[in-house]
Amino acid sequence: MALISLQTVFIAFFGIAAIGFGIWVFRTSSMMRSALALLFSQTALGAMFLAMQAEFLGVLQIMMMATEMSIMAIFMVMFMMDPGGLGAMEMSHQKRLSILAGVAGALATAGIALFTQWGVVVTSAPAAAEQTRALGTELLGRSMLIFETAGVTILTAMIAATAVALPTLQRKRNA
Amino acid sequence: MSPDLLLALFTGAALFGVGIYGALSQTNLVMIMMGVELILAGALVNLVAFWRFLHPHSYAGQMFVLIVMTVMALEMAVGFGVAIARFRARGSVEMEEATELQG
Amino acid sequence: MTVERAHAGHARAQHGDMPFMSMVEVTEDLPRSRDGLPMEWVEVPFGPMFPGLPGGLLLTLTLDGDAVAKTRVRSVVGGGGVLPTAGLSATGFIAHLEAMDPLAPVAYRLLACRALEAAAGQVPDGEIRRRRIAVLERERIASHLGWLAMLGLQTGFAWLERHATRMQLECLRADLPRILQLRSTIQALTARLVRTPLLRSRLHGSGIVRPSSDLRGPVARAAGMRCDARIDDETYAALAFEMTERQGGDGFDRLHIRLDEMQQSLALIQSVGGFAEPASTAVGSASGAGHASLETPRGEAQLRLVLESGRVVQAQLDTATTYHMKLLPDLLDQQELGDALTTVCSLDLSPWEVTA
Amino acid sequence: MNTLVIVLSLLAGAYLVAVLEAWLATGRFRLAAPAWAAVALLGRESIVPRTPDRIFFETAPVLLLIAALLAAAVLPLSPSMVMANLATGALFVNAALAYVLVALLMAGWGSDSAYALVGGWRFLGQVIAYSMLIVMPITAVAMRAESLLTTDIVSSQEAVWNILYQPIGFVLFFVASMAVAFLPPFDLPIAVGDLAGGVEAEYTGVRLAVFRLGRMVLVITLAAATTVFYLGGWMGPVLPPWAWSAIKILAVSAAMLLGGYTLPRIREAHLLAWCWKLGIPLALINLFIVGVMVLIWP
Repeated sequence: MALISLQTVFIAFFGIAAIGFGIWVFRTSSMMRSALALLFSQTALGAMFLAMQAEFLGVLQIMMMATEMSIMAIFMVMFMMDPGGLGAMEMSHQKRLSILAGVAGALATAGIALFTQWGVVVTSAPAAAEQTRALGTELLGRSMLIFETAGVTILTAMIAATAVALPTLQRKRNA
Repeated sequence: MSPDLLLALFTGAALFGVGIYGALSQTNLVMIMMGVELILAGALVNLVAFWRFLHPHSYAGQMFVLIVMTVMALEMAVGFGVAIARFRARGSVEMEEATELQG
Repeated sequence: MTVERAHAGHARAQHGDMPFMSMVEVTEDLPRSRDGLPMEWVEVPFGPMFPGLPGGLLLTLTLDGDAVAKTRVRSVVGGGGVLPTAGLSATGFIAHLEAMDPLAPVAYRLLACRALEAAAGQVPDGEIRRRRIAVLERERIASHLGWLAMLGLQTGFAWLERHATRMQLECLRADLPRILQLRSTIQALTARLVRTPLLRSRLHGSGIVRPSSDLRGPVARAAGMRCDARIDDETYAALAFEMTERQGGDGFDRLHIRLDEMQQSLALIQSVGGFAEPASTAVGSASGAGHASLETPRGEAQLRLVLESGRVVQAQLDTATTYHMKLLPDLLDQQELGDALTTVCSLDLSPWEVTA
Repeated sequence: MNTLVIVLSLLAGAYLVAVLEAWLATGRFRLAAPAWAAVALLGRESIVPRTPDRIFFETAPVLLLIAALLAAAVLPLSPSMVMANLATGALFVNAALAYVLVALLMAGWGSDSAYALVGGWRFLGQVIAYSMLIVMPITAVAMRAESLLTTDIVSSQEAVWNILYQPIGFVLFFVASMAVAFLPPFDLPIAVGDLAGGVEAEYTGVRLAVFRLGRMVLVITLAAATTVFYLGGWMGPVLPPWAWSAIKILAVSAAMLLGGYTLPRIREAHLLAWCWKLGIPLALINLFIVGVMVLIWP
């Protein structure tokens, strides 16, 4: 590679940022920091999508994750013994196994990525406006059924999750 | 071979590895969910990279990304539902203490 | 986080090298919220100088999330219960009582005068009594306007805060023609406040009190009790005074009562037609026991005193806020923080007059 | 060049909003009031709470400012005056506004004070309820324009402004904007009477100045968004386009501030109930009506 393009630089930068924040998630003992580190990891990913010229997906990722991870934060604080990370508690187990599995997983996927013949890389992508339009046509054309299924699934999951989380009638009577 | 594609795939691989480490090593349900989110994020990067560098004119790739984002939201909704129910019942979402299914 | 963590589970876990800390143990001693989730409770002080609460009131709320789980309340300025009894002269006693509550100085001055007169066996002239009432009613209007300003600050109703403050200042200095000019302004204010839908929804159903012997003044009257020191007073009876009353007992009813009372006080002032500040009473070297009661802006206050050769040797004061403060723990239980503070505000407490 | 002009006009707008807010608060119109307030804040010692989460505490005010500026970046003041005319502009506004929540959450947690913490969590509940009322009206607007480009959205209102075409959407968006900028009566996270400043309570000096500036820019940005999405953006007779934009934006922000001045703060429970039970169904109805209208009368 004689010339490293600006795109490459941006992809590398945001990729490294995403990985860095991803690792920080498990290295801080403050729950709020974990949740927001995950948020910034996902945001960096969104920025990386933008660098890869997937504008709609990038913006969507940035938008969705902000709210999603903020909700994550409130649950983290609720369900952790030590949300502020004051006690410096150990909250992990089977460390060696996990590290091994993580490294093995990463190496295996990286190896596959490296040794697969990916074929010709396309250098130019469609313009953003065209992409958005085409994605909309795709969603409401060929992939409509899949998308509708996803919509119904998420509705079902919402209702099911709410039902599970509500206190039972028995407990309500006791309270 | 373009460095861009490889860079993106390596990022995906690294996120996948970090996610696996998190999901396996953490004892708290919420932290485990964070690990799963990272694994899915790794998948997202790969999908976008494949769409951009291999098939930029086929939008099924972008479509797939949307589905994975939906799955992430689903995972959150169901995971937190379960977490609340479990915390109510046992006062804990620590996986070390979830031994009911142990043989 | 400033959250104090001193739970048994924690302490146990820090001894020795446990392989992992059990969350079950940590959470088992935590207090349970109403929804069954064990949660960390945080103790937060509100006051003594908190915007939207009467100054001098120290409210310590234990918050479970943003719901109030426990309430402790204390006045850091009140001390009226311990009146200096070591032989105060009549003038000194009146000045002392007047200075006690800066929120209602005239009412306490008048109360002291009346008790001293009762002890000395004097009966002031009817016109003087009527004019003193006019002064008391003027203070009532000012006090209610002050309360409205505080309500405006508490609920973030900037318009109300500004207008009520300005009107209160005007009212405090007003002579007879000026105060009668206030009439239309107060009417407009009443109409506007009753019409504001968000104010209604904010106060409606907040801090519902049921009739009980602990209630005084507007709070009692909003709950449907016929409780007013003025209905037994013949001077008021001569002025054709009618008590206002409402049934609901929530914050909105209290607002209504106070708005109505301002109109009523204006009518009383108009029919008296002049002011006479309660001056210091010449008791000479009289001896005896006196009792007086009077409707301050916050409710009935009673004063008993013993006079020995012109000096007050014993005095006992009984005020509305002392009772109302005791209501708070039950009233605020499980209310959302904002609602709880609005409830406190709607009771119109004066920490200065707290005895006990 | 364009960027510089827009940022400067945003700051000027924010200054005027601050003047207006001071006018409402004190009852006196003084053009220099915010400048003196800013000088006072900058000159004051910046006190840091006892044990803050330093990273969050320092980042939060800056993040608020950046989020507001980013959202403004895609909003056009005239056909050519836009920092970045993204193909996904309407969505980008949303994405940037989502970080207002993150900033307040960071400030709430980082301050290490119960008032700030409760304020931060309150805003979380508030925004989750209100973000749908931002997203769905914008969707309806984009449906009519058949584009996410903000300039296309303005041109789509050539015949009829969106405020007439989809009045429900306008009302929802306007109210939700006030909630996002935590203006009264939705100022729950910084309520003075409830939380003594809430999220802002622990900020002093320069940090508070940045926080306040961020909020003012946010108000202007949301007013600009309302103008672009519903009030025909730069369109208007006689005057040049940028002047129309400026007039409309200032009018909308004045309306936002005045609305809060004459109302008491809404109760949190009522806010959530009205939003979920009334707002979201209304937003869906709006989407449906606009969908039908786009088919019969584009």
